Amino acid sequence: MKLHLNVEICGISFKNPVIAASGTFGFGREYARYVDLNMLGGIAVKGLTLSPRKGNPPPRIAETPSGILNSVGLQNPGVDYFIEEELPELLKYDTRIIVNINGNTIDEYCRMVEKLRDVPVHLLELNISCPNVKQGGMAFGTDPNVVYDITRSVKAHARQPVIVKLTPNVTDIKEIAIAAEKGGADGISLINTVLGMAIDAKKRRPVLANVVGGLSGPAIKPIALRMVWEVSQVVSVPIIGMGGITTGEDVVEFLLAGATAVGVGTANLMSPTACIDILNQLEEYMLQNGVRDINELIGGLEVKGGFC
Amino acid sequence: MKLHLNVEICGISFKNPVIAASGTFGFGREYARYVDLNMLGGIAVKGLTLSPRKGNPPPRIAETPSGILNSVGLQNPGVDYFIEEELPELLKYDTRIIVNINGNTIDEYCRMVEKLRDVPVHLLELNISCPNVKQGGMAFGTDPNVVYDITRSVKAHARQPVIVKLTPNVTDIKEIAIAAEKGGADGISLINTVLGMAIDAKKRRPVLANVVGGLSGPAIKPIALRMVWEVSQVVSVPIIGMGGITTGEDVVEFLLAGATAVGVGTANLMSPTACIDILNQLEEYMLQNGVRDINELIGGLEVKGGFC
Amino acid sequence: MYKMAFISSYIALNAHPGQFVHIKVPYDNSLLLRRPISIHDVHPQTGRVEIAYRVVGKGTRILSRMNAGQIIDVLGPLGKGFTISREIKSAIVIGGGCGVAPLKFLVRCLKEGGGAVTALLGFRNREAVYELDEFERFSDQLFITTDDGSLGSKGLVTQALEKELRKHLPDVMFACGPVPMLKVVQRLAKEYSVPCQISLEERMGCGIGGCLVCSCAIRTSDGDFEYKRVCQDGPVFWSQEVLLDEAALEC
Amino acid sequence: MYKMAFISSYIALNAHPGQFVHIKVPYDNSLLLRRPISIHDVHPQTGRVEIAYRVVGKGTRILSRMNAGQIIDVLGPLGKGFTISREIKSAIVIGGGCGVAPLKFLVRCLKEGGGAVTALLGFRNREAVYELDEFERFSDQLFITTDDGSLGSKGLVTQALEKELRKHLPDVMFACGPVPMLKVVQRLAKEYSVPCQISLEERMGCGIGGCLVCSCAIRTSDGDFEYKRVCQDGPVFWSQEVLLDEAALEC
Ligand SMILES: Cc1cc2nc3c(=O)[nH]c(=O)nc-3n(C[C@H](O)[C@H](O)[C@H](O)COP(=O)(O)OP(=O)(O)OC[C@H]3O[C@@H](n4cnc5c(N)ncnc54)[C@H](O)[C@@H]3O)c2cc1C
Ligand SMILES: Cc1cc2nc3c(=O)[nH]c(=O)nc-3n(C[C@H](O)[C@H](O)[C@H](O)COP(=O)(O)OP(=O)(O)OC[C@H]3O[C@@H](n4cnc5c(N)ncnc54)[C@H](O)[C@@H]3O)c2cc1C
Ligand SMILES: Cc1cc2nc3c(=O)[nH]c(=O)nc-3n(C[C@H](O)[C@H](O)[C@H](O)COP(=O)(O)O)c2cc1C
Ligand SMILES: Cc1cc2nc3c(=O)[nH]c(=O)nc-3n(C[C@H](O)[C@H](O)[C@H](O)COP(=O)(O)O)c2cc1C
Ligand code: FES
Ligand code: FES
Repeated sequence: MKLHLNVEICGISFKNPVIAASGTFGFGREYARYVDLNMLGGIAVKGLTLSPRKGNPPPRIAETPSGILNSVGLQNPGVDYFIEEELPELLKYDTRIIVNINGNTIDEYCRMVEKLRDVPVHLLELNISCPNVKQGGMAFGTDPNVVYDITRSVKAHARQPVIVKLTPNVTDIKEIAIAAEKGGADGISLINTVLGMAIDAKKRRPVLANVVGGLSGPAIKPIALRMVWEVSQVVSVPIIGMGGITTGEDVVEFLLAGATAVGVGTANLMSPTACIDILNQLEEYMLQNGVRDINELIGGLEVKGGFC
Repeated sequence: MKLHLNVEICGISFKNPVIAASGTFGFGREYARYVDLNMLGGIAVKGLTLSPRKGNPPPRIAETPSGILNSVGLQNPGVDYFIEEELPELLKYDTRIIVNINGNTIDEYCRMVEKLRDVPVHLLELNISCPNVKQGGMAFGTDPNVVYDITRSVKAHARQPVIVKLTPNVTDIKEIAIAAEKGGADGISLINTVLGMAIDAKKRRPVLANVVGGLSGPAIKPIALRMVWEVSQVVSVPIIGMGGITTGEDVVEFLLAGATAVGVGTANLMSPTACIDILNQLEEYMLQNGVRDINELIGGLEVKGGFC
Repeated sequence: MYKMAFISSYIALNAHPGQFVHIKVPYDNSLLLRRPISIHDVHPQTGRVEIAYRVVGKGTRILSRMNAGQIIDVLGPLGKGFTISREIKSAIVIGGGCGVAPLKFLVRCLKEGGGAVTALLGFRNREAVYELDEFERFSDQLFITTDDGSLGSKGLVTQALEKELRKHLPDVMFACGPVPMLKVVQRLAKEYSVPCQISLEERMGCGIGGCLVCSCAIRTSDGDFEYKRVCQDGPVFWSQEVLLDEAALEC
Repeated sequence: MYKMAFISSYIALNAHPGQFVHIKVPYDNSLLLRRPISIHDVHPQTGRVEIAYRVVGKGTRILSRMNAGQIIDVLGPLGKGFTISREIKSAIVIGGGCGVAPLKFLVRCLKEGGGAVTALLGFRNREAVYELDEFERFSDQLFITTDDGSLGSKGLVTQALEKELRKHLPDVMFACGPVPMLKVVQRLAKEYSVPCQISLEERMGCGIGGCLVCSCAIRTSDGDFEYKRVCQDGPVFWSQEVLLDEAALEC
């Protein structure tokens, strides 16, 4: 059986729905020894800011039951460096490039988007959900009015389609997703990490130097699935679903819940070949379950009851 | 070394800080074969409503990585039955009894509290955070104004101290906790379950008949710890912390974060002796770390940096 | 099917047919819930307890890879098993697939109690059949059906049951298997007015009646229904009480 | 300390002293992160790779309970190891506690390269000492210190280092151990103007430079610092580059 894995997001064709999630895959280069980058649906690069950022002090990672907490704090070399030094490397591969952009102010987002206007990247991912920075980040992503404003402003400057990346740390994710769509978002990605904390009982200290961090990995998969499903009921733009994906079946679950493509994050830290392993398992699932075209799965959840 | 495990919540003395969490310990009776109930700090009984409730259709439980989802939907025999049939049994034991109350309307809460006025239970736990019911429940717990109103109204009718149980499914837990405290809450318990979903990839259906459910267990511990810590920074009433506690060290972590006592929920489903095992491990920790009085640990987290 | 035995004098001495044990999955701490598995048989003298199970997911896979001598955390015996007594002169026992597992213990006890036992066991195919000799030993009549006819007669076990009921009516029937099978058994029990006990499956938490997640719908006298606990009030119920449409259809 | 060996021709052939492997904790799927463990030594002919580690938490405990013949998922060799060459005529190697683990491989290579090696190893007590014969075999001089004097001289390994430096200055120093030890080594290297390489530890995610969680503070030419990756830019750095106060003090 010939499998069709191709999906389309905002008019851009992805050879398969598996995208390496931002912050867990460097600029791709770091993984090239382990993964044929040409096999990936796409790569979301490490979150960029207008100027280089040092990031937070170590320790920046803690292990929690079936999860991890990170507090990297957007360490990155800045958007100019990315365009000049990293992008040329990435462009050697036949995969879709998603640029994850972060600002302290709406103006910063817009200036970054300006810089990226004439650069051959495929999608812009507006990160308004980083829990590890003092300014901007998650604070933007929790207020529907701000989400609307920021999306609208960025869209006015952007040439590439704009995906808005949502934080799960909100009372009503639907409201936020609707605000992004109204603001002109071409797509929505979710979820970013859940704000959490780990404590060392013996030392009586937080494990992370930054005290709190972002929870990711399989532990949050049920939260992510619920939010993808909720959002898919209220928006019509495509969704990139993520949160705890480590197997091919996990991908299927997100597609059934309404995602058109998925992000794989923490799994890359567990094993550098994770994206490829997951892709293989996805094909295995399709073969075993007679799914010829992956698009059959998108939004294919059969829901009978439920009050939500 | 003689260990002092006694803690005080709202003027009521608990022989130790380990409380069986509501909904996971029946009415105590079910566990009496496995646990000497006299050894527990307290028992929070299954959530009660004014009239008996059938609950949701099965399946009501799903397993997720280091967590479980439940959608029991507050099945219970009603507050009158509890007072007449269950409470007399419970009163045979020397432990603190916490009655978890749930209403569809503020009036229902008040009427239940009226019924409990002259009944010898120690604390009332106002559950405004159940994710598994259509009316009331979590919907109450996500709006600070409603939290304030409901707490105030209930307090006007209550004779026993009132603990307000918060849902983690909010943007800002501090704001909700402050509203409860302003409304007159004598204490705060958190967290209830996180709204989540599980999907069966093969059957293309939700695992739970109710589609969504509440996530509990170790997976949510980092979220719970963060929220307990955040709330402890802004309120002065005592906190009962819970979410994913399965070991004595977990208890220590919650106390360090600012809780005065803890709830043990999902662990009871993993093993009926969980509360006692945890208590033993807690004593072991105290012995090994030279902690004579458990109260030394409460709020004892040493925080240097962190921006939150 | 995998068969596994462990030593627990407590369980071996106290178990009744139809009861189950609740097994903690070893090693993998990401799996929190115990797995309910019926007691296949016990040897009170040696403390040996047997279970028989199919590998369907992560938990049973890990169990199936355990080696002799390893330690396992088992809670039990749990639940309300089959109601049996020496008054039972003749019984029909119906099992489908891995629903056959608890019936070995039942059939042995019925036999030891002096009753005449007809066992009707249905399987997908020849490969799925197990413990035939054991059932032969303890039942007076044994009929096997397979979906594909690769062993015994081709067809459903409920067809064999109807044939049998047309021939003679037993004092009582006992059934364990998938819900569609139980539904037919339930209907036949009613049509032929034979008292019938069925064993249900539902996803479980505590296994001891405390968490209310393992519900099945049971008729109430006012024509309505209430949710009872499979783990504590069951897993065995009188068939006329159970609303099988409300029950999960997944098992 | 536990010593463990596994077979990987790839790692055995490609590893340099100071590099590490990143080990997936087997069985328990609730533990997501790999554990970084230094390469203790390799045998390129047989493909044998050795590690030596202390049990500090869940992951190392599970590793320590593995049996011969079981399979393990190992990523490596990773990181930038010690910079060594045949030009090195004399070297001092300083190890503290489980920081001794990577030094065996280093000392052997230095020796095989023809250098004179003085090894200074510090331990808590007699029980914590390990691999003495191996170090004796490959170093020209070996000094042991223990905190309680139960073996070798009583005191800190850095006191032995200062004594040694007063006697003669080596071409280069290599150190691995707890941060307080490294701080003293760093100061002494500066005072005595001896080039010095130190191996750092930090909590890791990917281990291959992609996630930026394993940061250590490295001086920049403008007097400021930047966070570099212990997994990829290290774990070995020139001591004068490293800002140890910014590094985690927990190890
Ligand atoms: C009272 C009772 C007795 C049983 N006796 C037997 C027996 O003797 N032999 C046998 O092969 N099977 C039996 N089952 C079914 C057995 O419990 C499941 O096959 C098993 O739990 C699957 O676990 P898993 O980890 O392999 O599957 P997974 O699908 O990974 O399990 C995920 C979760 O769903 C639960 N689950 C999945 N399927 C079932 C099911 N059919 N019933 C209840 N829970 C389920 C698991 O317990 C676990 O909590 C019995 C079930 C019940 C309720
Ligand atoms: C490059 C490098 C080489 C190392 N080489 C050795 C060695 O040869 N022998 C040895 O005994 N130890 C070594 N360590 C330390 C070793 O990695 C930790 O002791 C181990 O990860 C603890 O795991 P755990 O599950 O037992 O502890 P837990 O405390 O349960 O681990 C929880 C998490 O914290 C991390 N962690 C805990 N302590 C450390 C630490 N000191 N350094 C880095 N991460 C830590 C774990 O990897 C895990 O992600 C090395 C560390 C690094 C960075
Ligand atoms: C170490 C780490 C760094 C991350 N950095 C970023 C980032 O720079 N920008 C961003 O939008 N998301 C970032 N994320 C979030 C992930 O892209 C993803 O949304 C989240 O981790 C959930 O997916 P997962 O469970 O598969 O990891 C980061 C996550 C991790 C674990
Ligand atoms: C099966 C189940 C039923 C629950 N029922 C209730 C309830 O009736 N009232 C309530 O306030 N919380 C209820 N909870 C929430 C728990 O009391 C607790 O807040 C939550 O599970 C987090 O703690 P844990 O991770 O230790 O389980 C229930 C949880 C579970 C798992
Ligand atoms: S499994 Fe808890 S009540 Fe049945
Ligand atoms: S551990 Fe990922 S960059 Fe070092």
